[in-house]
Amino acid sequence: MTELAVNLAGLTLKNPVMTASGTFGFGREYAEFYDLSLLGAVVVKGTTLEKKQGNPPPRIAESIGGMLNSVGLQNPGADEVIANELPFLQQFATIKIVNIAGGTVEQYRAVAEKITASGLADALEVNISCPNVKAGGLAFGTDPLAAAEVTRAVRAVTPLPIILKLSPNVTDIAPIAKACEAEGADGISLINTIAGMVIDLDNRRPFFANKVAGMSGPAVKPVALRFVWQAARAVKIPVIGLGGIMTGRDALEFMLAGATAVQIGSANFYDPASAPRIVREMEQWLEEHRVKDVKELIGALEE
Amino acid sequence: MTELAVNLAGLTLKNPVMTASGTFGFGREYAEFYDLSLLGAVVVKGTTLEKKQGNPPPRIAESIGGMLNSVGLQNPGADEVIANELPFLQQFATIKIVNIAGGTVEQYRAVAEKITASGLADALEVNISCPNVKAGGLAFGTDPLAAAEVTRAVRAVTPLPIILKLSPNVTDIAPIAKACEAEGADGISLINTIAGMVIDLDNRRPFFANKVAGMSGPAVKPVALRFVWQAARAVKIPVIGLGGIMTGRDALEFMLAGATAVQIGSANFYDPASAPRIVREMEQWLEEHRVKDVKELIGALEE
Amino acid sequence: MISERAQITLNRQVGIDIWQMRLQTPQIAKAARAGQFVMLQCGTGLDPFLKRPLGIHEIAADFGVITCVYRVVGRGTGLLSKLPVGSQITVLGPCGRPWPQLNAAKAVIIGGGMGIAPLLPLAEDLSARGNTEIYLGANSSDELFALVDFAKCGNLRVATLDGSAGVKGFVTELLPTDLSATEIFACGPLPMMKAVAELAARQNINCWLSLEEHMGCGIGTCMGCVRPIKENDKIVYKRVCREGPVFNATEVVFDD
Amino acid sequence: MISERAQITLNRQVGIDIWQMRLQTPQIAKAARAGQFVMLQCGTGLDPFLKRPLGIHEIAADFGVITCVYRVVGRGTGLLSKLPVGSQITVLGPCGRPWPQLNAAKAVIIGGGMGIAPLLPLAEDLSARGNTEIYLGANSSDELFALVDFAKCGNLRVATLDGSAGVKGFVTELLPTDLSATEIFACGPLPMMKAVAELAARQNINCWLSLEEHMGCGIGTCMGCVRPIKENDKIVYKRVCREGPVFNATEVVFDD
Ligand SMILES: Cc1cc2nc3c(=O)[nH]c(=O)nc-3n(C[C@H](O)[C@H](O)[C@H](O)COP(=O)(O)OP(=O)(O)OC[C@H]3O[C@@H](n4cnc5c(N)ncnc54)[C@H](O)[C@@H]3O)c2cc1C
Ligand SMILES: Cc1cc2nc3c(=O)[nH]c(=O)nc-3n(C[C@H](O)[C@H](O)[C@H](O)COP(=O)(O)OP(=O)(O)OC[C@H]3O[C@@H](n4cnc5c(N)ncnc54)[C@H](O)[C@@H]3O)c2cc1C
Ligand SMILES: Cc1cc2nc3c(=O)[nH]c(=O)nc-3n(C[C@H](O)[C@H](O)[C@H](O)COP(=O)(O)O)c2cc1C
Ligand SMILES: Cc1cc2nc3c(=O)[nH]c(=O)nc-3n(C[C@H](O)[C@H](O)[C@H](O)COP(=O)(O)O)c2cc1C
Ligand code: FES
Ligand code: FES
Repeated sequence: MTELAVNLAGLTLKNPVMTASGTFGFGREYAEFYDLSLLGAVVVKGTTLEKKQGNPPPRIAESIGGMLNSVGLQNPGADEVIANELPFLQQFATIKIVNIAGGTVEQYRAVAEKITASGLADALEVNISCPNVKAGGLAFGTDPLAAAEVTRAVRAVTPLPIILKLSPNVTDIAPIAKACEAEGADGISLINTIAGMVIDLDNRRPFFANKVAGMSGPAVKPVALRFVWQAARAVKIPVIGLGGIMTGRDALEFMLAGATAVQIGSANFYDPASAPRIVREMEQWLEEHRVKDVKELIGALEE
Repeated sequence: MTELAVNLAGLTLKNPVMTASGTFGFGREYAEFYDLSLLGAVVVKGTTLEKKQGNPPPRIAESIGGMLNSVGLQNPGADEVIANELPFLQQFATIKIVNIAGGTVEQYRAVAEKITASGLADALEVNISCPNVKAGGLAFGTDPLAAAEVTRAVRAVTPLPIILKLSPNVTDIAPIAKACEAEGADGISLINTIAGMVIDLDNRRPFFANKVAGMSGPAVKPVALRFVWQAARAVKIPVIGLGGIMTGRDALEFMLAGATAVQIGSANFYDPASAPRIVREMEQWLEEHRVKDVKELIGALEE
Repeated sequence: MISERAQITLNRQVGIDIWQMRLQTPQIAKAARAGQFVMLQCGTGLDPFLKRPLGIHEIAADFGVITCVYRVVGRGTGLLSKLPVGSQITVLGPCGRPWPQLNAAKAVIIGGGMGIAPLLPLAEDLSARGNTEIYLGANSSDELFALVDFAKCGNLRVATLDGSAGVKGFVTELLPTDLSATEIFACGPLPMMKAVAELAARQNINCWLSLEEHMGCGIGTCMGCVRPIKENDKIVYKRVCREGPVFNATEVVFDD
Repeated sequence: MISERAQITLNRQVGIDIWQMRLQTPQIAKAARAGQFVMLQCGTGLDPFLKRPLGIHEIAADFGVITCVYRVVGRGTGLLSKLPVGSQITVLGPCGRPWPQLNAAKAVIIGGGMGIAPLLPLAEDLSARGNTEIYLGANSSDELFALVDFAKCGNLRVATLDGSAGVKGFVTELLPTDLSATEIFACGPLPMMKAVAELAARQNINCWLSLEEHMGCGIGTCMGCVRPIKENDKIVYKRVCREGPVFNATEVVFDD
């Protein structure tokens, strides 16, 4: 028997595989393909205080080995999510994590409070890759001070474990990861999407109304691995690795780089049963290599 | 007749297509496939003051939609390059650009001086993505002050046009591009490779001795386009766009984003005749769309 | 919804840039209903990364087979057309909601361009029920397909822009001033569907349109494929892959 | 050096995880010499991005055909094995330097594992010239191939680790204490080649080894495929794709 369970900020995940926010809705659609109880955790779509209508279409473009999205956080708002979406997930024996986002520190605080009060979430993932209105549209996650401020605000209003989700669009991840740790983050997850642009040549205009969109998918894996490795060396709190994971081998590579758990994002679009398949593939690799406990691999890169 | 010529820092390129440093050697091998005079310019392998042995193998890994390299600037040194490599290129009616690199500002200055004195280069491309020994291994190109210092040093010793080649591993490209412009750069080129990591799972170690390597190829195109667009908005000097260009359409997209010329890198490995094919494809698109002069497209993105 | 590894058993050119592909997808063929679509992987590796949405053109549940008809417009469909018979690709489906066919006593079907493809299973379903008028249009006869199949299902009339088949002009020009139908089903370019929607509104006929949008997942999770849709006097973004692709014409916003 | 679009005319399994592929590459077939290799695209789109280096196993210039024999070890070769006959892929070649065959009056050929593949054209060339001893080894008989072809070219002896064909043991254990050869040509796992190089050095026989390294371009421009090579008492990095893949055994550094 291979031990797959990992501990994450006080939570026990039956295995290290979680879904990535925004690629899994609120779980309903994938529940048509498999039992969500097979997963270590489910992270739901980014939830904001108020309903968000999102960006105008088109919202999706393909790139080589990946994709870009400009969904703009369309979601029904915290109240609706609590009333109509999170209850559905309670039937599954998996950790439920709500990803939250905001345009101001106050919004982060308020949505964290609401989700906590609902009692329907086991943890919060705080997406700080959103544009910071005050800082002229730069993401909170690109500045250690802004990242610290959001962490502090959310920390103050919730006893739930909080995971800060970091942006890869930075020169150096270490100071940002450390700032979150210092303000009481229980974990960090990375990477969010990489800022990229798609151009509609024939019409001579940016493909997306927002011009810059977020790239994800297997194309970004080497960049994600590098950030996870750098972040894991910078902090002591657990790191959740994601970015381009398609297979069990990919997932285990992230764990070697220092991740305690992993998230499956765009792979869900490539193969809707990716997440449970990746659990199986991880288990199989561990058995073949006679590794009794997946935790042995966390950060076990020989350098 | 479609006009393909562009002006770049006082040089006239017969078309906007150049080769990217490190993907084209010194031109010999590709000359077996086509006449190098078909190209707007040739940029040769990164040249350092002294011979450089480079990193131990393996040096190449594949990623989805791209590749990573850790060549470590293996090159025979400026004297050898001048004596044995650059003379070969003189038979071709194309602009010759020597890409230079160094570990200290002094090395940049010295190699720029040597190449200039040889009279065999039409311009210098200054790769500031090399680790800066003094700044603890961070690349010169990740800090506006260091970028300015290298630009100033090279500017002081050469009358040739100098193009500063920038790194994409930064939060904000604008201040770096502006710093180069302020110190007299005649142009900037970007992107160099994106820092990434490959893990050899079965042996539980980093695939590359250097751990972090440089990612390139079509997978990086959206990121490159975004940086080129951001840089072109920040400076008035010409921008040379590269990163994942595989087709004439890709090249024209970079021009819409603000590039005056483009470079073909990893595509050379996918198809050795990529560069002249891309020239043809650009011309064909321009004809089909009744664009008389390719210069009309530079920065012509409708926003 | 099923994700199935499918063998390509036919992949042939049936018009200028138009190809037909037959896929061995027993489970999807069994579940598929007229108006639904599939998401097709267009290559062997991870490029193209996203699947392409294609309407289901024929459903042969007994043989475990579906076919799609597709126009080569870009990289994905270009690569698809080069896959030889014997290749295996992943197919996800059946996606989206089928055409609603409750009151279709006298139905009118209007297809333009590649919008013709997903209308055949509908025409077949309706042919059993009653009187179906079918109007198909394309740029030229080289881009028309499946005419024999459609002709078996109802009264078929055809228009082409260059006059190479049927009447010269737009398919909408074929329509009689008084359609006297209970239901209209249309799929095609947006301007065509807009004209149809206006005509349906004028004549007070229930009208259904099948929309397109760029897709990520095809199953409703990515929020990528939304179109602006009217709902109680408000305009909200709804997912073409889940709430669509078929929408009632009165809900559709044409000028976003 | 040629980059050619090639049709796959055969792609069949010939052993456990071992496949043979026949490619229609008229220009490369004409130019290829024993010991050279090709770079093969392993899919239809841009993934896999890099081509895979494979030794040329058969050259039929008159028919415009080459074949490769490959082991499925990872993604690229895995995808390659799934390409059906009729698929088109790009092939770059012939790459690298051929085996030098100047003094091969009495030649010994030693192949281990997949290293057997690129030795066949050499064996054929040498069979015309004189006395050739051929020693091939593999883990088991399921991994041996082309034995009939080799047997036509000289005196063939075989070893397998599990004893399922020929002598049980390593191929190097087959070698007589005194080879009395003018030239040794070897390709296989590094430990095998190291043993062969030592033996050649002891007996003062000219020995050639074919090396492998991860490759970017296959033509000498990326500096990606270097191996440490002895040159005038110094160790320098040389390109396997250009100065190799065949190196003299005295140049090769085994413990880097
Ligand atoms: C529900 C639905 C059913 C469809 N049915 C058919 C059909 O039966 N036959 C047919 O020929 N075409 C159909 N289409 C359109 C078809 O999906 C596109 O032509 C195809 O995706 C183009 O892919 P490409 O890679 O060749 O083009 P590219 O332009 O290179 O594609 C780039 C990206 O944009 C997307 N894209 C481009 N055009 C469209 C489009 N019109 N709709 C959605 N995504 C697009 C692609 O899927 C891909 O992700 C349908 C679209 C939808 C949404
Ligand atoms: C000159 C030369 C001739 C060769 N001839 C043959 C042959 O005739 N038959 C055969 O079965 N194999 C041969 N090989 C080895 C073959 O190239 C690899 O097995 C193959 O590249 C593995 O690809 P993959 O995608 O399946 O494996 P992966 O491990 O998934 O490949 C990942 C990357 O590493 C590279 N790589 C992995 N292993 C090797 C290797 N041993 N050598 C070089 N690159 C590697 C791949 O090309 C790819 O870029 C040869 C290698 C070289 C250099
Ligand atoms: C369509 C889409 C929507 C996303 N929405 C969110 C979101 O709401 N909140 C968030 O934190 N990340 C969001 N992400 C980012 C993913 O959670 C993940 O960080 C990123 O896609 C990288 O992982 P991947 O390469 O495995 O997809 C979204 C990604 C995609 C593709
Ligand atoms: C094998 C290899 C070697 C490279 N060597 C250099 C170099 O010496 N100097 C340099 O400025 N850039 C070097 N680069 C970076 C490329 O010039 C280019 O910036 C990068 O590959 C992105 O372009 P691409 O995606 O088109 O390859 C190298 C890239 C590769 C793949
Ligand atoms: S394509 Fe993902 S929600 Fe419709
Ligand atoms: S593979 Fe590029 S130099 Fe050998």
